[in-house]
Amino acid sequence: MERTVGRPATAETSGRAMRDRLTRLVAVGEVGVLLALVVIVAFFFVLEPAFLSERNIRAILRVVSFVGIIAIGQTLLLVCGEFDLSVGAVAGLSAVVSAKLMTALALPVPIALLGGVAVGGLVGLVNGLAVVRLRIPAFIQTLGMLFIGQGLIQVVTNGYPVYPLPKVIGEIGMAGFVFGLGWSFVFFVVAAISADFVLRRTVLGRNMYATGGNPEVARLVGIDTARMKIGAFVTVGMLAAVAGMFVMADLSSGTTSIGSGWELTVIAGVVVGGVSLFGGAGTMAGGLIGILLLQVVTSGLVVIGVNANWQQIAVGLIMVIAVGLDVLRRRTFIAGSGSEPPAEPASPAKP
Amino acid sequence: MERTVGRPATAETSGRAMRDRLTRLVAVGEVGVLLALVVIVAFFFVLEPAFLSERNIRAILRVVSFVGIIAIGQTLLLVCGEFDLSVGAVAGLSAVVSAKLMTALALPVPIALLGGVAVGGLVGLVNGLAVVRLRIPAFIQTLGMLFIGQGLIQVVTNGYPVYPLPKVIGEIGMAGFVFGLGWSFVFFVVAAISADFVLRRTVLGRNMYATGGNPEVARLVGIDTARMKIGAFVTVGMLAAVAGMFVMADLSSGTTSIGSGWELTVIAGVVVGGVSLFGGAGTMAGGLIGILLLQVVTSGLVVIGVNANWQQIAVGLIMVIAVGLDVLRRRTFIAGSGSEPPAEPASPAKP
Amino acid sequence: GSGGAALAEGKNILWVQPMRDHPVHRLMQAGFLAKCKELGNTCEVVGNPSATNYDVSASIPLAEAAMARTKFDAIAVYGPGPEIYPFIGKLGQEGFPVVTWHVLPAEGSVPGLKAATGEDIPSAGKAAAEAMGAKLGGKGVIALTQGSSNDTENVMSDSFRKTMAEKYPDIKILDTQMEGFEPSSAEAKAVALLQGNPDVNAAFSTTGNGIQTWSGAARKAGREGLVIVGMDYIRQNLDIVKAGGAWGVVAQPLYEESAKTAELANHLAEGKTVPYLNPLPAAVLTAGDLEPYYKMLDSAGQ
Amino acid sequence: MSGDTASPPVIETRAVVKSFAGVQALRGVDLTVRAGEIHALLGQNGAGKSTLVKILNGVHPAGSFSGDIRVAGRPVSFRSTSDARAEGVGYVPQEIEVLEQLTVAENVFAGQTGLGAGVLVSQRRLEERTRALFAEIGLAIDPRALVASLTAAQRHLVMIARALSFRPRVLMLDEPTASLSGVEVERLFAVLRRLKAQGSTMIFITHRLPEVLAICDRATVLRDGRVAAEIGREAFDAERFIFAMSGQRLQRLYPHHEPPPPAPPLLSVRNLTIAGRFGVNRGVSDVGFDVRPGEILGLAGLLGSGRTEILHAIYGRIPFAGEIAIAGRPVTIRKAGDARAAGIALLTEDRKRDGLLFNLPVGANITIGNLGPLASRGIVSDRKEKSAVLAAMRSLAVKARSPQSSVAHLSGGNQQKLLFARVLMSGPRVLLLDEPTKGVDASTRHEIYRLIVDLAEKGVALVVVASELEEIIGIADRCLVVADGRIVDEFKRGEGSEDRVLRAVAAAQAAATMATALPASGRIG
Ligand SMILES: Nc1ncnc2c1ncn2[C@@H]1O[C@H](COP(=O)(O)OP(=O)(O)OP(=O)(O)O)[C@@H](O)[C@H]1O
Ligand SMILES: Nc1ncnc2c1ncn2[C@@H]1O[C@H](COP(=O)(O)OP(=O)(O)OP(=O)(O)O)[C@@H](O)[C@H]1O
Ligand SMILES: O[C@@H]1[C@@H](O)[C@H](O)OC[C@H]1O
Ligand SMILES: [Mg+2]
Ligand SMILES: [Mg+2]
Repeated sequence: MERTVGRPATAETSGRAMRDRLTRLVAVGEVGVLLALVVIVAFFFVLEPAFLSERNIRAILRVVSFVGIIAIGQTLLLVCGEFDLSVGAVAGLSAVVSAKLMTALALPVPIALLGGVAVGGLVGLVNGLAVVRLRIPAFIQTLGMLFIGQGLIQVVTNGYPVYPLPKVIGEIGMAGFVFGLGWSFVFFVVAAISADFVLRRTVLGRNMYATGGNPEVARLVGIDTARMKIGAFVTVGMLAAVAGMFVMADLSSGTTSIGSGWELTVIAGVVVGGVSLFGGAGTMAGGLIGILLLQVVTSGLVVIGVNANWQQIAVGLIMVIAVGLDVLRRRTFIAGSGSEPPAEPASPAKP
Repeated sequence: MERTVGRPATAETSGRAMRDRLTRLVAVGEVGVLLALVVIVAFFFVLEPAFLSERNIRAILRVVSFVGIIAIGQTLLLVCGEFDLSVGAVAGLSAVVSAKLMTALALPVPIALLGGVAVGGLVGLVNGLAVVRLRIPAFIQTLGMLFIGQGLIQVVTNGYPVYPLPKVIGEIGMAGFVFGLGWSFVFFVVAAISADFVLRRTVLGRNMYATGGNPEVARLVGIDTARMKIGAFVTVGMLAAVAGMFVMADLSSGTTSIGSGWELTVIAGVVVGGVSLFGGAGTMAGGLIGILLLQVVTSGLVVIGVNANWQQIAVGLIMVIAVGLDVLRRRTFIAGSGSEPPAEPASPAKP
Repeated sequence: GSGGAALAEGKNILWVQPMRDHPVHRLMQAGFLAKCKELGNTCEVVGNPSATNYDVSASIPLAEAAMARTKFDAIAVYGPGPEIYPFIGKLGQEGFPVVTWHVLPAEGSVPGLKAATGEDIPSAGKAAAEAMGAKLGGKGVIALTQGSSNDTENVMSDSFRKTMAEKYPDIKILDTQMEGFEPSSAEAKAVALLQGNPDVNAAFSTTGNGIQTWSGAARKAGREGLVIVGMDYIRQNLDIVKAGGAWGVVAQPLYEESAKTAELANHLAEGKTVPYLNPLPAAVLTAGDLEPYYKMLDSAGQ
Repeated sequence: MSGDTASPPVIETRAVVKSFAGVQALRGVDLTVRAGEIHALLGQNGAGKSTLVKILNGVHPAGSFSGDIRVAGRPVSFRSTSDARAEGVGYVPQEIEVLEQLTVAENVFAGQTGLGAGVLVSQRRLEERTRALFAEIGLAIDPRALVASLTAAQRHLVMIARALSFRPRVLMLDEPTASLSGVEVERLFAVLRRLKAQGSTMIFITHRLPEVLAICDRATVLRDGRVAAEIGREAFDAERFIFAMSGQRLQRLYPHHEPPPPAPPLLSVRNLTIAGRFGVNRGVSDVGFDVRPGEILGLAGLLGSGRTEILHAIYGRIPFAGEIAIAGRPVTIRKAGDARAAGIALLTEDRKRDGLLFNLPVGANITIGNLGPLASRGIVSDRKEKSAVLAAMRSLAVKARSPQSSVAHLSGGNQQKLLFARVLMSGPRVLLLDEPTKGVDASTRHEIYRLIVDLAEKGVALVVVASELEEIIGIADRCLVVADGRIVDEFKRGEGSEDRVLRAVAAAQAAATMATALPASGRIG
C-alpha cells in the first residue's frame, strides 16, 4: 500500500484506513451469510407468507436453540483450531444419563441435570486431553468418541427410552415464556451473547483466535494453547450436554436417538456462517446465522410445498450456493480478481 | 549430523545409512497400523479360532473390497489435499441409477453399468470444479453433494428398492472365483495395485503429493494442480460408483440404503492408516490397511461374542488407540523425545 | 407437499414420520398416499429425510412449518416411542385429531391420541417365535438381530424371546446384535456371527432388511440350511422365501396399517368417531402363503 | 562501552546439549551475555544458533535438553515461552510467525493483558498503544491493517514490534535483517541502539558480517554445536569471524566475472505493467529491460519496490500486461508452465512459503517438476532419479544425510541450495533469482555467487534480486534500480554504489512527492 506514492501521505493514510475498514466490513464472515439469509427468507415469504407466521418462526427458533447451543461451543472450538464430531452422541448420552439419574437412581432433578452436564464436560475433557496431550487428530478422536458415546447410550438404556421422567422435566420443556419459546431459547440467547462477548472483547477470546490462527505464534507470546483447546473441548461437551437435555425436556423422554446425525449438521451450519474449519477465523454471529440459515431452508422448503424428495436436494444446493457466493464476495472485495490464489486467510478457503 | 567432523567417514556413512534405514522403516506410515492389525488379528484368533476361518476371512475381505474400492479413491484425493464426504451417496445413487437403466429403461446391462460409472464421474467432476474453480471448501461442497445425492436416490427410486434386476447382475454378485471372492475383490485388488503403483512410481503420483503438500509450490514447478484435483475427484466418484454397483450385485437389488454412512467410515479408515487429512502424506497400503483394520475389529468383536452394546464402544476405542500408538511411534522414532511440536509434515499429526 | 394428491374439496391430512427415507417407512407412506388419494383428501408427508437417523426433534419443526401454511383437518403421527407423545399431546390440545400407527399404545396412555392402528407387535413376535420353534422341532440355537435399538424392534425381540423361553425352553437365543441399515456391513456382521457360533441353525431379524442380510450371510458362510425369518413382504423378501433362501417372513401390515391410518384420519377429519384401537394381523408367511401378497404388491404397482 | 567485563552476565548457559532424533544440534554450549550489550551469535547454517535461542526462550522446554541456564545470575528452567517472558526475555523467531487473519495491532499485543478493564480488550486502547509503540520505534504500518495484506518484510517488523511490546530486558533476534534492505536495517539498528541505551540486552543473529561490525559489542561464534570463539569488539574482523565459523580463510567474496560481449538479448521485457492488487501487491508500471546470454542483471531497490512482482510476472505467477520475448521470439506466459516451457526458471524468496515441499524428502524436492527426463512413459526410474539427485546434491554440496532425509530439518542454507538444485535441473536459459542468499551463511554465500557466475559463464541469462545492496552491486554485471514499480536508474559493474542506488530511490520518491507538493513520509514498513 505504501507504494502509492504520488499521493499525499496523510490522504494515503486515511484512504488506506478507509479501504481497510471497508475490507474488514465485507471481509466479516457474517455479511455474506446474513445477506443470503435475508434473500432466502424474503423468497420464502413471497411465495408463502405463512413462512413468517408466528408458529413457524417459533418452531424454527426452537429447534435452532437446540442445535444452536452446540453450535456456540463448536464455533469456539473451531476458532481454537479443532473440531468435535462427537457432539451428537454427547448430547444423547448426557440426556439419557441424566434421565437415568432422575429415574433409576431417583436423584433430585437438579442433581441429575448437573450429572448430565458433568458427563458432557468429562467427554469434552477426554477429547481435549487426547487431542492436545496425546496428539491424536481431532477427527479420529472425536469420531471414535462418537462411536463410544453411541455405544454408551445403548449400554445405559439398553436401547429403551428412559420414560416417564419426573413431571418437572416436561414442564421445563413446555415452558413458553418469551414468545412461546421458553428455557432452551433463553439459555441459547444468553450463551450466544456471552460467547460472542468473550470472543470479541476479552483477552480470552483474543487468545483463542491466536491459538487457532497460528499455535506457533500463540505459544511464542505465552498463550497456553493446550489449556485453551482443552477448555474449548470441555465447553463444547458441556454445551452439547445442555442441548441434549433440553431436547429431552422437549420430548419428556430420554430417547436414545437424541443427537443422532448432529455431528455434521452443526459443523456444516457454522462453516456456512464463515467459521473456518482450519481455525482462527469466524465469529459467533456468523456461525449462528449459518445454523439458522440451514434450518430456515429446511423449514421453508416444507412451507412452500417443495416435493419431499427434492427438499434435501435443495438444502444441499443452497448450502453450496450460499458458501459459493460468499467465496466470490471475498475474492472480489478482498483479494482482487487475480488468478493466483493469494494466501487468503480470512476465508475458509479450504476447510 | 553432516558436520560430524573428526569421525572416519566410512564408519560414519554406514552407521548413518543403517540408522537412516531404520528410521525410514519405522517412519513409514504403514508400519504402525500394520502392527496394530497383526496384534488385533492375533487377539481375536486366540479368543476364537473361527475368526481366521476361511469363510470369515472371505466375508471380511468381501466387505473390505466394497469400501476399499472407495478408499482407494479417497486416498488419492486426500494425497491431493482434498476429501469427499459424498462417496456414500454417490455409491447409492450410481447403484440405483444403473439399476433403473437396466430395468425401467431396459438398457443392456453393460450400458447400464457404464451409466452408473458415468453418474459417479459426473458427480466427481461437479465436486472437483466447484472446489477448484469456485473455491468452495470441499467440506461444504461434498457435504452438500451428500444431501443432493441422497435426495436424488429418493427421486430416482421414489424410495423403493429397484428390484428385480437382470439375472446377470446376481451372477456377477455371486461369482466366487479367486478364493471364493469374485469380481468385486478382483477389481479391488487390481485397482489398489494400480493406484499404489501410480502413487509410488509415476510422475503423476509424485505430482499428486506435491499438489497436496503445497499447491503453491506445485504450481510454481509447473504442475497443473487444478487438473490434478479435479481428476482425483472424478476418480473417487467413479470408484464410489463401482463400489455401489458391486454392492448392488451382491444384493441383487438396487437398494436405496447402499452406501449410507460410508462418508465417515471411509475417511476414518484411511486416516487410521496414516493418510493425512491435510494432504500430501500417506500411502495406498496404509489407507487400505486402515480400512481393513476397522473391518477386522467390527467383525472380530461379533465373532468373539462381545455384547452388541459394547461393540461400538470397542470400535471407537480401538480406532483411537491405533492412531494414538502410531502418533507415539512417530514421536519416539522420528522427532526425538522433544515435547515441542516439530514441523513434522509427513505425519498426519493433526488432520 | 409431496404426494399432494389434491381434490380441492377433500380434507387436508398431515403425515409426520421421522426417518422418512427408510425403505420400510417409504412403504408406509405409499400406503397412506394411495388411500388418501382414493378418499379424495389432500395429503402431505413431513419428516427428517434420512434412512438412518430417527430424529424427532428435527421432524417436529417440519410439521410445524406445514401447519403454519395449511390448516390440517387431521394429523397422523408415527408413534413408536414416547419421545413423540408430547408433540401428540400438543396437537391434541390445539384441537387436531391425531392418529398413530405401527404401534398400539394403550388407550389413555398418550394424551391427545384419538386412534391407533397397526400390528400388535408383541403378538407378531410371539407368532414368529411359535412358528420358528415348531419348525426347529424345539431345539437349536437362534441368532437374533435388530436394525437398531428402537422401541418397535425391542418389543418385538422381547416378545420373541419370552415366547421362546416359555414354549421352547431348549432353544437357545444368542444375544441380540445390531445390523445397522447399510446392507453390505449388515451382511458382514451376520457372517461374523455365524463364524463365531457354529451351532447356530436359525436366525430371526426384526428389521425389513433382515431376510436379505441373513440369506446372503448364510450363503457366504456356507450355512445353507439356516432357518431364517425376517420382517416385511417387500418383493425381494418374498422372492427369497420363494427360492428357499429364507424360511419365513413376518408380514408386518405396513401397507395396510398406513392405508388404515389414512382412513381413520379421514373419518376423524370429517368429525366421525372411530374406535381407538384398530389392530391388524401380522402373519408369518412361508413359501406356501405368498401368492396373495404378490398380488397386493402388483396392485400397488411395486 | 557496555561490553566491558565489569558488567554482570545477564544470560549464561553451561554445557547445553540438545539433540533431535539422532542429530546433535548443540554439543555443550557455554554462552555468556553481559548486561547492556548487543551480543552477536554467529555460525554457519546449522551451527545451532536458532536452537540455542529457542532453548533460552522456552521454545525447547526444560527437560528436552541438558545443561544449565542462568538469567541475571539465577538458575531458570523454562517450561514454556511464557516462563521466559515472565523473566523478561523476548524473542523474534527466524521464520515468519504471525496471525494472518488478525490486525497488526492484535498481532503486536497478542497474548497480552491490560488492554482494557480487567480481562476486557478495548479496541481503541489496543490501537493507541500500537500506534505509540510504532511511533517510538519508527514504524509506519497501520495498526488496523490485516497482517494478511502485509509483505514478508512488514510481517517481520510486526514480529519485532510484538517482541518489544512487553518491554523485555533481554531481546533475542534470530536473523531479523534477513529480509530487510539497507534503509530498513538502519532503522532497525536505531531502535536497537535506543533499547541498548535504555539498558536492554540483546542477542543478535545474522549472516551479514558488516552488521556485526556496525552494531554488536561482542560475538560468540558457534561451530557444529560448540562455541568456537568468543570475540570482543576490539578484535572484530570479518575474516576472523569466517575463520572461526568455518575453519577456512576468507575467500574473495565476489567471484570474478567478465560481462559478456554484446549479443542479442536472451530475455526481453517490454512495457511490463502489473495492476496493483488490493492487499496483495501494489503494481509495477511500464518496466522494460533486456538480458543477454551470460549476463547477470541485478534489480536493486528498497522493500516493496516491485522487484519480486517483476520476477513473478515474467514467470507467469501474477497476471500482467506487456511483452516478453525469449531469444527474440515473443512468448505468451500465463502460468508457470508457460514460463518453464520457454526455458525460464524462478527461485522464490520465501523458502518456507513457496519453496519447499515439507511432505517430500530431499530427493523428491529436487526432482519435483523435473521428472520428465527421469521417467519413461510416466514411470519414474528410481535409478535415474537417484543418480540425478546425488549428482545435483554433489555439485551444489547440499548437505543432507541422504536423499530420503526430511527437508524440514535441513539448515536454512542447505534448504536454499536444495531449491537451487531443483531450479537448475530443468536446464533453464533464463534464471530469475529472488533473494538467493537469504539466510545463507558466508561460505555458502560464496558458493552461491560462484554458482551464479558459473551459470552465466554457461550462457544463462540471470536476473537477480537481492536486498543487500552491497551484494547486488558486487554480483551484477548491470544493475537496474527499481522504485515504486518503475526503473529509476541503471548502471554497469563498477559504476554503481550503495549511495547511488539510495540517491536514485530518494530522487524518485522526491519527484513523486513534488508532484503532490507534500513531504514524503519516512517509514520502514
Ligand atoms: N526440530 C528439529 N528436528 C531435527 N533437527 C533439527 C531440528 N531443529 C534443528 N535441527 C538441526 O539442528 C541443527 C542446528 O539447527 P539450527 O536451526 O539451530 O541452526 P542455525 O545455526 O540456526 O542455522 P541457520 O543459520 O541455517 O538458521 C541442524 O543440523 C538442524 O538440521
Ligand atoms: N508472505 C507473503 N504473502 C503474500 N504475498 C507475498 C508474501 N511475501 C511476498 N509476497 C509477494 O511478494 C511481493 C513482495 O513482497 P516482499 O515483502 O517480499 O517485498 P520485497 O521482495 O522486499 O520487495 P520487492 O517487491 O521489491 O521484491 C508482494 O507484493 C507479494 O506479491
Ligand atoms: O422395522 C423397523 C421399523 O419398525 C422401524 O420403525 O423402522 C426401522 C425398521 O427397521
Ligand atoms: Mg537459524
Ligand atoms: Mg522481494
